[in-house]
Amino acid sequence: MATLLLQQAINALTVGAIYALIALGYTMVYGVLRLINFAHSEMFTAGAFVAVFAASLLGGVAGHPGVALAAGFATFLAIGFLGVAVETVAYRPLRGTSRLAPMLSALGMAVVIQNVVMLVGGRRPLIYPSFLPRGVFQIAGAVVTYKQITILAVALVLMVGLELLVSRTSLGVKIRAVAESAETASLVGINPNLPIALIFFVGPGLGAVAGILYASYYGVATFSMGFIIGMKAFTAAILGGIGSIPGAVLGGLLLGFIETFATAWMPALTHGLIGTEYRDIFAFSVLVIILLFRPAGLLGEHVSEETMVYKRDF
Amino acid sequence: MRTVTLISTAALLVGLSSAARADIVIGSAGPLTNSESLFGTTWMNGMELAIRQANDAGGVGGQKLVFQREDDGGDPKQGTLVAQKQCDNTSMLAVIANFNSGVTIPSSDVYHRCGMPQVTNSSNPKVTKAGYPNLFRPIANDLSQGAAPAEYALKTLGAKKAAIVHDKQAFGQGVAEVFQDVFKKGGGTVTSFSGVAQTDVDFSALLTTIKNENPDVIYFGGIMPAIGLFVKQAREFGITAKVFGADSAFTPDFIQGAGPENAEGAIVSFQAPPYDSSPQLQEFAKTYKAAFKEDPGPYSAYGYMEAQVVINGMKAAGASITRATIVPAIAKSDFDSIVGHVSFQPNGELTKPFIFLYTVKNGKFELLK
Amino acid sequence: MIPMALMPIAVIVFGQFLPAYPLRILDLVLLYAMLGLGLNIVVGYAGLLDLGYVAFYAIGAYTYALLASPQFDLHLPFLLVLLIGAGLAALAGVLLGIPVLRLRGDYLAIVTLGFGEIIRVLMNNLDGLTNGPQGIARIDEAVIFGWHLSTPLDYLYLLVVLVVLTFLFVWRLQESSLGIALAAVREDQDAARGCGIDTTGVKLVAFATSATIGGIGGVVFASMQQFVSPESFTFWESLSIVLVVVVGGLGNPFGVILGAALLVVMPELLRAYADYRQLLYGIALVLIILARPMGLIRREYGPSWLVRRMTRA
Amino acid sequence: MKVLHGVSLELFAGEVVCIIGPNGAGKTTLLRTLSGLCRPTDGRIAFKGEQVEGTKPFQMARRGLGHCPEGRRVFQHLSIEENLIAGFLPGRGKSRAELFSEVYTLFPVLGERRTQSASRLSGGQQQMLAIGRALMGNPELLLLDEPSLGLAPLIIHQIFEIVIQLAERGVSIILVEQNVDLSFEIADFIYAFDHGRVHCSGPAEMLRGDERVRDMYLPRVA
Amino acid sequence: MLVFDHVTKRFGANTAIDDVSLTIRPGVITAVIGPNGAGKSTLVNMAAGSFRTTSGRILLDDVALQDLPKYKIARAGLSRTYQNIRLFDGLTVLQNLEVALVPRSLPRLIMQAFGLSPGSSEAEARSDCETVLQRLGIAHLGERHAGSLAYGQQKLVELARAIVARPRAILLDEPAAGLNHGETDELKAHIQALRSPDLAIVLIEHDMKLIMSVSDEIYVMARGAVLAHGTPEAIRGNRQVQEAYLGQPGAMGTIEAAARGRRNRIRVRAGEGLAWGQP
Repeated sequence: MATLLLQQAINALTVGAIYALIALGYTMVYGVLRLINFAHSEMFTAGAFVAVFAASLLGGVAGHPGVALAAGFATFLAIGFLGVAVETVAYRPLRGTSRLAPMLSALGMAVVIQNVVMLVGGRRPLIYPSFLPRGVFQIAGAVVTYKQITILAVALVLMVGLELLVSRTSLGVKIRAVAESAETASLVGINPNLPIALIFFVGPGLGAVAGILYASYYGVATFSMGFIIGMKAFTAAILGGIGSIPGAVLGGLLLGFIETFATAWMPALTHGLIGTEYRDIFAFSVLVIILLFRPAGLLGEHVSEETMVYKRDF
Repeated sequence: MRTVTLISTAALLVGLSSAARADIVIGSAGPLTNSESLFGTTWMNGMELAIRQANDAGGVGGQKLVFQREDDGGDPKQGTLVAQKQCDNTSMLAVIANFNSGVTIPSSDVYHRCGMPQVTNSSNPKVTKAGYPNLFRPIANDLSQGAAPAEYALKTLGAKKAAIVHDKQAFGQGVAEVFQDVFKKGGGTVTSFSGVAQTDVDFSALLTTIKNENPDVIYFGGIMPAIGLFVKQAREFGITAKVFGADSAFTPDFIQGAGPENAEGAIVSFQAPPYDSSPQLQEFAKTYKAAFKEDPGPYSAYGYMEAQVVINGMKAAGASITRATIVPAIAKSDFDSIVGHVSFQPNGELTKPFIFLYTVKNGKFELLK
Repeated sequence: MIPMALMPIAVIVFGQFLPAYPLRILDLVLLYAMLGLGLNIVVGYAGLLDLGYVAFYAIGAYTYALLASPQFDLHLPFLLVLLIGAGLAALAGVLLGIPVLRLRGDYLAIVTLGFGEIIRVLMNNLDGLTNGPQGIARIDEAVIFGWHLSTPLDYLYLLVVLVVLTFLFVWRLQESSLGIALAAVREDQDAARGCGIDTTGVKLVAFATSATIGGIGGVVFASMQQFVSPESFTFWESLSIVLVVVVGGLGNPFGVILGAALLVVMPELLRAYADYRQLLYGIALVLIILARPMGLIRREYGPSWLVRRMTRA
Repeated sequence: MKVLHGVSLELFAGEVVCIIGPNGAGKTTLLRTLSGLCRPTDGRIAFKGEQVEGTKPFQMARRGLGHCPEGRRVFQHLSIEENLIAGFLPGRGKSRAELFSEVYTLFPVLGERRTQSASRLSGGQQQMLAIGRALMGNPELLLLDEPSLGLAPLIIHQIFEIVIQLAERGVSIILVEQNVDLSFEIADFIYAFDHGRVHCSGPAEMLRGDERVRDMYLPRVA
Repeated sequence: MLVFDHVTKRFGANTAIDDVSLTIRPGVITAVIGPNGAGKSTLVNMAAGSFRTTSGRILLDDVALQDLPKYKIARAGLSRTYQNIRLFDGLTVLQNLEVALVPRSLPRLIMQAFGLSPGSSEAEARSDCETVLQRLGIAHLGERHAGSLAYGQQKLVELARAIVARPRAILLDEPAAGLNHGETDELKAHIQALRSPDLAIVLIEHDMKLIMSVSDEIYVMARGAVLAHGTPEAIRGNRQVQEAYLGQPGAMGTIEAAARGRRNRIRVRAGEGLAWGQP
């Protein structure tokens, strides 16, 4: 029993870490521009495909950690630049119009990127070469793969790095200043386009890394895999309190745990009444319940009605 | 301003209706841009191959055949729109549509209204329930597809306990239910019958339960890439039960996706003999690869055969080739296709549905019976 | 007023000359126009983003599918089911609205999204009731006082009537005190509350009204298709209706109708490009939004504006 | 320095210029145009001898223009110190540490609470922070938009004392103010605005002495 | 009569309002002054229902407000203006006022929207709004969008919105902030015109000239408590109030002196005289 729990916890942690990495991209963009970046999920997919391409240029990833690392890094850069390009083309011209316009423009970009991936990368499920080391070891009877360990380590390093960047450096201060008011930030000498570009570089970059990890973990990538996982990662971001980086991490991990444990135990608890086919709604149900008690998510800042003038949402 | 809009919309709509006219047009509709688009495109490539060959051989009654692909996005609403569009196109004399049962059911209604000969690839038993005389299904429906593996498991393998998993989609759940019925009727025990979310990639929770049930066989009603992942994870969990899958797993992608060592021994049902089992199929695979620069997809041979059904029907329709004359001609189909013998019952189903079971051996599919 | 009254008549006359395929497209335009007008109450008037509108549409569709099909061998008359479907959708709107309407902005959006998904997954999983992924086939054609609706032209008549009624209703609503209250909620919820407006109450009314229209749309859809399955009620469908509203013009009924026309016709025009269809659709979408970020027709040029201009001229 | 948009005004280095006039007269717009937030439709702005119209706000800040916007607009989610860091501009002659200590000397209360969130400051302290944040760019010209808005009389006095101190150090100041009494006290030169035009202008003492100006802009004795 | 009865408000460990009791009588204008952070806004926000009281009661004509939701407080007859203007920017001025007159009962609203009840009350509401706008001299702005108005005009619209529903108590939160002298004088006239035997008026302001000239009674708050209470004359002379809030009478002098000292040291523009622009 304990072994089983431990095993499931390890699985949950792995899935959760991937969700968290993607959620970071949503939450960062949202924090600065209050934009639901629907195209982010496709950055995740594009990342997985681009990495394979990059690796093949480098001679394939089989058994060579250096190639995997280099390809991963190249993908991070490539998708980062893609993110910046998308921002420049599709979102920046819409800044200061309505809030829904950039959101739907993002939706359009999601369709575009997904179809480009489909046309270039092919419709066949891509049998994914593993970028991660193989092998397993056991902890207290639970099987842990090196893949899982690597995913956790990569996610942890990236998340801690990001948090330090945002909370400890003067660049981070600028990002947060722009997040609060781009206009005021520009008055004190901050070029608001730079932090925004940075956000649109780092967010998609992290999403791409998550794409590589995810595809390596499951061994397959399809051009349409982004949509549903993007939706879940966005849910995770909301769950943690959108705009908050620790919130995204917490939300992602929580979602991983909810899904894993609910699908594992729900059928037994309900005598098969609620089976694993309900997996997708466990997350949403928990989300609804949590938001009812904490309307701004777990770590979201509660905004008092009087200190912040909440004019038109959309 | 609004009158302008109205007029331009009018012009647009009228414009839409006057589609390209050609000698004889054969239409097709299936998923081309959504997550199932792999199946849709490779399926249609098969048809295109048959039509090209027919044209090279001089066409039908001296007329060239033109092939028109349409994307229904796997969406019933779009399916009916496409059906209507094809009906309105008077030079379109037959369609091969649709791929998804959920689309075929509403669209067959539209095709029926305009008397369009419709050859479908969707395998749900319900498709032919409406009893439309213009609808034909030259493939085994889910009843045979689910039954054959169940019988094999019971009789040949002597299995007693089966765990059944499906992906909560019309196709996957359909075949899984048939498997369940047949297996139970044959005296077997079904230890669990579970659905997974269609987009699932992580089956660890379910596999934990299945492992405890210790079944002799596992039937997975679903499509790639889910089935590949399922088999892979099952083996990683140390589950050694024989795994059965449906036709969509009949692709090298399945073996690659699961990993050859994991896929070894898995049994897959398919409505056609193997590509290397007959010279015709070998030839087909070669021609296909030459034409489309890729290996045929799981349904390419069906597409090829279904187009043949239509073309043969047209040839047999007599002097005036119209929708009305093609329908009875197709109903009288009686020929050997690359995948098996085609002849129809009055309800449009095959007289003798052909189904083959394959097993994975040394990383390749091998015919079981 | 007169040109506005002429429009539906023009559409009907126009419909007489159309072949069946464009007629079906026109039917879909009208159906989406109606759904858009309904969603617009929540998104355009009250400023609440509802990403799960398809749930109400699904409830309407399944109501008809269950009550007028061989599924349970019930064959209730169309108009009765229309009422039941509308009522159930309204009820769902209220039940969902009560807990979630105090959430703001994107939190509300994501919860409604979740609700939409929950409804879809339920439809997909409650096999005994909804027949699961197999869907419900051979649904009855609509019959209204002995008039059998079977051709696309029949549905054109029905849909024109429904769209006109919906249009008049939402226009009336926009101009009524309730409309003012909703506008206040949209502009500044807290200040509205400070003015004595029961914001949760009016939002609930808006939500339920919009759900009702969605439910009616669903009933019509089910009778038109004679088949329903969960595939028709995905998240993408919700987004499409949001697109109709936003691309057309938030808060403007004219805009919504125009948006529906554009977004239904555009993918049909792109059919010729087969594999590139979705890609081109995405590009077109981005370009349209970049060109008209506030929608095709802005909020202020609504029916009241038109009437004022006409009477002045 | 010049703004032409039906409006011309100039300011010499080290001067305190005050702009007064009713609401909607265009005073805030003027400041926003100066700092690049709005583009002049027509006309020219020169700063330190260079034409600057069309320059982006952040570039203006880097050229030595500090702007304390109306309503203070401190970064609520940042701590006091982070607000100051956000305002720091390198390469303007003073190091960050120097500027920190300058600001903390001017406003000791900010130094005491440096790690606290700016949202927890009172209105007067936020105004101080806004000025301090602008000073972190070591500006040569400081634009102050209604610094007395919503502040208690005592705090207003404190803030204006600081303004004078800044002027003493050679920072040029353009002040938009409703509090005409105070403006007249500390300004060297005054522009009175109305309907987007300069209604009258002149050295503060001269304006104060003028009957018509007093009638129009100074409060009647209550 | 609006009564704060031993009201306390804590935010976490912070006590913002400490056992404060105020009585605001109808027919008189009661000013509340005090340094920034003294708790004036907290008091207003509690009365209007934005914050809950930690303890104590707030009564409006014997109706306990402290536990009512915000909109019910408004319906009980308390209306307010905001420190930062909060108009409905996208609506016209008339619509802004109509919001305050929207029928209170939800069924009635629904009936109206469905066209089931005659729109007489809508017409009535409209004429009420027009009357109020006329009183404040902004009738000509009725069809303009509130967001497009100048600051001073917006302040007046907000005032109009607060009085159109005929409240029993009105809270004016820094109505003169950002107004110049001319506008402040105008505002003063409007506030004085509000005075009526059944309306309690609370004025929170920093503009001492306005306070002293318009109010009948003053409460001075500091650090969450009432520091002093009395007539304007009594408050002006109160030493504690001077120290905590007003500043020493000589404060103005020191600024003047500093400014003069500086001015003597710097170059005055040569040859500049008084210049008048073209009207």
